[in-house]
Amino acid sequence: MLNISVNNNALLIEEHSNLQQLISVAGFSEQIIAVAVNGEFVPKTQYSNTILSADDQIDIVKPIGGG
Amino acid sequence: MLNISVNNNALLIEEHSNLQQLISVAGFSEQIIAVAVNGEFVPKTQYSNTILSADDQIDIVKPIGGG
Amino acid sequence: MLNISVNNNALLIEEHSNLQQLISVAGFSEQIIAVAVNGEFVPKTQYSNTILSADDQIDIVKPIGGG
Amino acid sequence: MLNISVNNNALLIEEHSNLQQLISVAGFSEQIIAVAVNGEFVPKTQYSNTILSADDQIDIVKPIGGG
Amino acid sequence: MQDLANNNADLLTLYDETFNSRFLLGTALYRSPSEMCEAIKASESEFITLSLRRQNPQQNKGDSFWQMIKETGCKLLPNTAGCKSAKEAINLAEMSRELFDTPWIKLEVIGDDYNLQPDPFELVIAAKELISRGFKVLPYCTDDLVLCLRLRDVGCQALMPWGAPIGTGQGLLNKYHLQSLRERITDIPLIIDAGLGCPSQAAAALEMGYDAVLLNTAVAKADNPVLMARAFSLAISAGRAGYLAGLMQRRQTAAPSTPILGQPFWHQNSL
Amino acid sequence: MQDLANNNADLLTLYDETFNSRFLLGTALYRSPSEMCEAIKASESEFITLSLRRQNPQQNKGDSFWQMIKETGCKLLPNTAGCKSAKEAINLAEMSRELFDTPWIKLEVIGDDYNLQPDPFELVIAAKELISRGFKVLPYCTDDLVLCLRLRDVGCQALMPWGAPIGTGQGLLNKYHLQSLRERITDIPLIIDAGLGCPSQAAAALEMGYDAVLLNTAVAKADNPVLMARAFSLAISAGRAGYLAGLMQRRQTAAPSTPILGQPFWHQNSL
Amino acid sequence: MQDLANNNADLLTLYDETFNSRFLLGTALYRSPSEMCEAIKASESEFITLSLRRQNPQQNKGDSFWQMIKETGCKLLPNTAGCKSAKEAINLAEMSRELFDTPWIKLEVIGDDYNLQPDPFELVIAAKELISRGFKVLPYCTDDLVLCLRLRDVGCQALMPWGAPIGTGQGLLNKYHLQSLRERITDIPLIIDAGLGCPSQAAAALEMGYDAVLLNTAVAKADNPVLMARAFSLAISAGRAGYLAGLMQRRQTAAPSTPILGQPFWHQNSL
Amino acid sequence: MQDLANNNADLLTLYDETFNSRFLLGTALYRSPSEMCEAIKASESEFITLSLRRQNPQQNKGDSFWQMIKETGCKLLPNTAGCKSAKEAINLAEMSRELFDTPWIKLEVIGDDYNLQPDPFELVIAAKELISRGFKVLPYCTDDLVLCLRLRDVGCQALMPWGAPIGTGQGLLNKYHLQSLRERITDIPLIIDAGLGCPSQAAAALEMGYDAVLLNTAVAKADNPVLMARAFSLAISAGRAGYLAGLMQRRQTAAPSTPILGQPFWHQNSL
Repeated sequence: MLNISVNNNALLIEEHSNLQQLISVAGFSEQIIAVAVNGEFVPKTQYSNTILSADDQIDIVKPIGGG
Repeated sequence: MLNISVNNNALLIEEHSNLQQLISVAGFSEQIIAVAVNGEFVPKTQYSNTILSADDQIDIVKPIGGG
Repeated sequence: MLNISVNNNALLIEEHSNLQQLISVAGFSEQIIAVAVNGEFVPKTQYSNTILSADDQIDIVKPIGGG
Repeated sequence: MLNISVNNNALLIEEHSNLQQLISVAGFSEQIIAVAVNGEFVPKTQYSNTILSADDQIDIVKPIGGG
Repeated sequence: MQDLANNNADLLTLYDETFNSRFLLGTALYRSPSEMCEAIKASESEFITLSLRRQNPQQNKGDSFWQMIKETGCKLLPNTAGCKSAKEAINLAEMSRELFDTPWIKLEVIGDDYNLQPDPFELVIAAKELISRGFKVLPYCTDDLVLCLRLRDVGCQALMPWGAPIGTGQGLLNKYHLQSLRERITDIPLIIDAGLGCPSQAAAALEMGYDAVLLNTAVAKADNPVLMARAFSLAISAGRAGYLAGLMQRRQTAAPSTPILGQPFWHQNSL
Repeated sequence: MQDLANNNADLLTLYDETFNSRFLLGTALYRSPSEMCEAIKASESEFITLSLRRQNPQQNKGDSFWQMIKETGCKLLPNTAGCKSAKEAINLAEMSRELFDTPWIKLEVIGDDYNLQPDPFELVIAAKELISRGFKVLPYCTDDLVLCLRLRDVGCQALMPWGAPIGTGQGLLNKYHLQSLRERITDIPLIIDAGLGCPSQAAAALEMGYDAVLLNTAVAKADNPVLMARAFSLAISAGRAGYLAGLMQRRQTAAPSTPILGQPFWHQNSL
Repeated sequence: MQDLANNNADLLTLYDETFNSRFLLGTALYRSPSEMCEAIKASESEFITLSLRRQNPQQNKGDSFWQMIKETGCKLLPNTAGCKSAKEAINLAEMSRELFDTPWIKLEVIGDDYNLQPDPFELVIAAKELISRGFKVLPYCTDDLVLCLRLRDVGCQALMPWGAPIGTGQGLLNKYHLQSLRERITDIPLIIDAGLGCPSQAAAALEMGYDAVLLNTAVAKADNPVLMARAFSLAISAGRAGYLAGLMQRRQTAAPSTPILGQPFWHQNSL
Repeated sequence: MQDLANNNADLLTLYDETFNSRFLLGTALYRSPSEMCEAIKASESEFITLSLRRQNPQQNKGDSFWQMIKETGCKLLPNTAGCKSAKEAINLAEMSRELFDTPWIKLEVIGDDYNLQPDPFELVIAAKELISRGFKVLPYCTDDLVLCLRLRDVGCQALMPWGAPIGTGQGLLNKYHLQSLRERITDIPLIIDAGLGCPSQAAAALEMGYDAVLLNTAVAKADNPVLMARAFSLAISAGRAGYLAGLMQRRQTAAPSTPILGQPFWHQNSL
C-alpha cells in the first residue's frame, strides 16, 4: 500500500493506482472537480495514465464563492 | 414734476402719480413683475393707491434663472 | 431664619445677614474667592452692604485648572 | 587614430592609448573624477592598463549637488 | 427594492408636501434655455430654484424664461440670492410669493462677498419673520450646529447646509461637522445646498443620511449639462439606496473575501 | 444620453469582448445563495468572480453553488485568491480553465498576509506565463505605475489596481497615484478592484476615468445586499455619466450661480 | 534666523502686549500639579489658561493650585468654560477679573453640549459687553468668517477659532475655511484654540499664517506631558519659521532635485 | 527630556553608525553654494546627499563644490539619481565609492520619467548586488510593503520610502500605507525620502514612528532656505518628541478640558 495525501488528509491506496482510481476511491466520481498532483495541474485526460507514488500530495478542488 | 428712481435709473414723473401710473409710464404694463418702493414690497392691490414722493426708489423685478 | 442656597446647597442663616457674614459662616473667610448672588457678580467692596434675602442663590468660586 | 566618445562627445585618439592617457588628453588630469568605459566602472588603479578600442564610450564624472 | 432605489416608495417630505425626487436643481448659468429644459427633464427633479432681478421692460427675457419654466411642470422654489440683510430677503420673498404665487422660499442672506456664505445672524431674523408670515422657508445655511438648531427653533421644517462655498465644486468640505449635524438633527430633513462639483459627492451626502441635494453650477457648467443632470440623478438614487441598504463597516485591516478554508496547495510540510 | 448613462451605447471592452455593465461582482460572503443570486440580479453585473477550494466529496456545496451560478447566466471570472507564488497561481488558473471552461482569470498573487496586497514580482511572472498559455488575464495589482506598465508589457489587456486593501472599505486611498495611473495608461481598461466600501467611492472611480469596478464585501456585508447591489450599479452608471459629461472645473473661490446683474434694493446712494 | 525661529525677534502682540511664545497652554487634566508645572516650563509658554469653580471651604485645592500657578510666573488667562449664556459668561468674567486681578478673559460661551461648540449669537453679545467694560477678550469661536468679522467689529483685537471640537484631537478639520479666514482677517492675530492632537497639526496652523496655538488636552493627556509640551513648543517654532521662510510651491508633477544635465551612461546611440 | 527632544540621547542608527540628527539634506537647487552651506549648518544635518555628473575639464565647478562640501564636515551620501537600470546604478555607485571614498549610497533607480518613481524590480536587483559588494545601501523606494520586505531580505539595514513624488511637496500621500509599513517593519529604520513640502509634514512622519526624513527641494526652493532648514530641523525634533511622548488618543466626540464639576450659576431649579 502507498501512503498519499488527499487535500492534506493521509490516505492509503493500492500500489500502482492511477489518479482516476484514486478519485473514485476518494468518492469524487461524477463530481465537478479539478485536480493537481504535487502542486502541478493534471488535466482530466491524464487521470487514468497518471500513476501515483508514495507521498504524492493530491489537491481536489470544487467551485466556491470568490471575490 | 417729481424726480424718482426706477431700478436705479432716474425718472421724472407727474406730481401725485401713483405706482400704477408709474408702471405704465415705465413700460411694464401687462408684464410679469413684482414691485417694491424704498425697499418695501408693495402688493399689486396697492399699486393704485400708492402715491409716489420725490426721491422714491422703486424696484421692478422679473423672473430670472437662479440657483 | 432665611433659607438660601450656597453653591447649590441649602443653608439657613440669620435674617438681615449680609454677604460678608455669610462668607464667614460658610467658612470661606481668608480664602481666595469670588462671589455672585443670583447670577450677578458682587465685588468684594459690596460684601458688607449686600443684605441677603430668602431663596438667594450664592455662588462662591475658587481657582481651578482650565483649558 | 581611434574614434571614441567622451561624455558623449566624439574624440580622436592615438591607437593603443590607455585610459590614463585619454584622461590627460581630455584635460582631466589632477581633477577629482571617476571613470567608466562602456558603462562599466574602471578603478583608478586600472587606468594605465586599460587600452581603449574604437567606439569606446567613456564617462568621466565630477561631484555635483544632489538630492 | 428597485422602488426604494428609485425613491418611488421612499418619498422626501418637506413641510408636509412629498416629492419623489431628492434632487433640487437650479435654473441659472445654462448655455441656452432649451439646454436648461433638457437638463431639468434629465435630472427628474420636481423642484427647481429661480430668482427675481431688475430688468428693462424691453427685455422680454423674464417673460419667455417664465414661460419655459412653467412648461417644465416643476414646483418652483424662488430664492433670495444676493440679499445682504434680513430686510432685503424678507421683501424679496414677499415679491416672489406674489409673482410666483407660492409660499416656498429658498432663504439666502449673504454675509460676505468673498465666500458668499450665509450670515447666521440675519438668517435667523429673516427665517423667523418669514415663518410667521406663512412662508415655507428652506434656509441656505452653514453646517454650524447651533445656527441650525436656532433655525429649527424658529420653525424651519427643513434646513439646507452648504457643502462648500457656492460655485466652488469643492464638495463636502467638513464631513465631520456634517456628520455631527445629521446625528443631532434627526427630526427634519437636511438638504446639502451648494458646493458640490461631481456626482460622487452628491452620493456621499445621501450615504451620510442627508435627505436631498440642491445644486446648479455642477450641472450647468458641465461640458454636457444634460448628461450631467442624469449623472447626478443616478448618484443621488445610488447614495440614498446605499444609505437605506446599510453600508458595511469600514475596517482598518484587510480581510479576504474568498474563503481561506480549503486553500489548495497548502500542506502540513509546507509549514 | 440616457443610453450613455445606461452604458447601452457605451460598452466596456476587455480582451475584445464587450460588456454593457461596468460592475464586476464577487460571489462570496453572502448570508445565503439565494441572497447572492438576488444581489447579482440587482447589480445588473454580467461578469462575476468565483473560486476553487478543497472540499470533501460529501460536501455537495460545490455542486449546488455551481448550479446556482450557472443559472445567473453571467460570464464567469475565476480567481486565484490566496495563492502566494506564481507557480500556485498558474496551476490554480489551469484548474479553473478546465473546470469552468473559460480562459478568463482574475490573477491574484498575495504578497503579504497582513494587508493581502499583490506581490508585484510573482504577479508579473505569473501574468507573463498565463498570457503565453492563452489566458485572458485580469491581474489584481497595486496602483504602482511601474508594475502596471510591466503587466501591460507582458500582454495584459486590462489591469485591476486596488483602491484599498481587500475588505477594508477604505475607498480610493491614493487618488493622486490613481490619477497619474489613469493619465499614463490610456490604451487599456483600468478596473478598480478591492477596497471600496460605499457607492460614492465607486462613482468617484468612474469619474476619474476608470473603466469599471470589481467588488464583493461592500455588497455582501451590507445590511441589505440586494439593495446595496442596486446602489453600486446606479453609482457606477452615475460616475461613468459624470465622466462622459465632463465635470465642472473645481474653483478655489466662491462664484454666484444666480446672476448679480439687476440685484434689487441696491442704489447709488447705498454705496 | 535663529532669532526668528525662536521668536525672540518675532513677537506675538495681543492687545498691545507682546509675547515671545506663540504657545498658550491650559492647566487642566494633568496627573499631578507638579507634572503640570514641569509641562508649563517645558512648553516655554508665557500665557496659561485657568478657571473658576465652586468648591467647599474644606477643599484647599483652589488655594494650593493657585499658589503653584503664581509660582510659574506666567501671565494668566482665565476662561469662562461651561457658560451657556452671555449673562453667565459676563458675570464669570467679572469674578475672574476681580480674583485674578487681570482684564484678560478667554471668552467661552458653549452653544451645544454635544460638540461643545461656541454659540455664535451669545458670543457676540458677551464679547461686545465685556469689551465695553474694559476686558481684553480672546473669544473662543468657530471658523465662521461672518462670526469672526462681527467679533472684530465689536472690538476684539484677537480671535481664537477652533481647529476641531474640544478634546477630540482631530486637528484642523476645515483647512479650506481656516485658510479663507486667514486671508480675510489680516489685521488682528488669529489663534487656533481647541481640537489639536499632535505637534504636526500645530505646525500646520502656524504654516498657514495663524499667529499662535492654544491647547490643553493634547499635552495633559499625552503619556509624557512634559516631553509633549516640549514637542508642541518645537512644532510651533517650526511652523512659524516655515511660514516666515516662505513654503515652496506645491507641484502636481514630479521634478528631479539632482540635475539631469550630464547624466552619465546616456549616449546618442542609446536613443 | 530636553535631550530626547534634541535627539542627543536619542540617536539614529544606520548600519551600526549613529547620528544625532534625523534630518538628511540634499545639496542641489540652491541659489548659491554659500546659501547651501548656511542652510546645511542651520539644518544641523550630519548626513548630506550629493551626486556625480559629466562635466567638462574647464568646469571647475565640480572641484569648488567639492571643496565647500568637504568643509561642512558632514558625512556624505552619494546618490544614483537618474539611473534607469540596476546596471547603471551599480556602476555609478562604484564610481561614487571610489571618488567619495565612502561605502554609503542612496540607491535610486528611476522606473518612470513621469512620476520619477523607483523601479521596484531593478531596485531589488541593484540593492542585492551592492550589498554583496559591501555597500551601505539606503534605497529610495515606494511605500509598497512587499517591495520593502524584499529590500530588507536582500540585506538593506534601512529603507527610504517616498512620501510623494520627488519635488512635488505633496507630503505623505498615503498615510494608511505608510502606517502599515511602519507597523510591519519594526526592526530597521525607515526614512521618508522625497515629496515633503512643509515642516508639518516632516513632523507628521516622525510622529508616525518614522526614524528620519530626507529632503532637498522644500529647503532649497523656499524663499529663505536657511530659515526653512531651521524650520524642518525643529519640526523633525518636534515630531520625534511627540512620538516618544505618546500622542493622545484621537476622539470622535468632544470632551471638556476644564472640569464640569462645580460649574457656577447652575441651580436645581434651573433644571
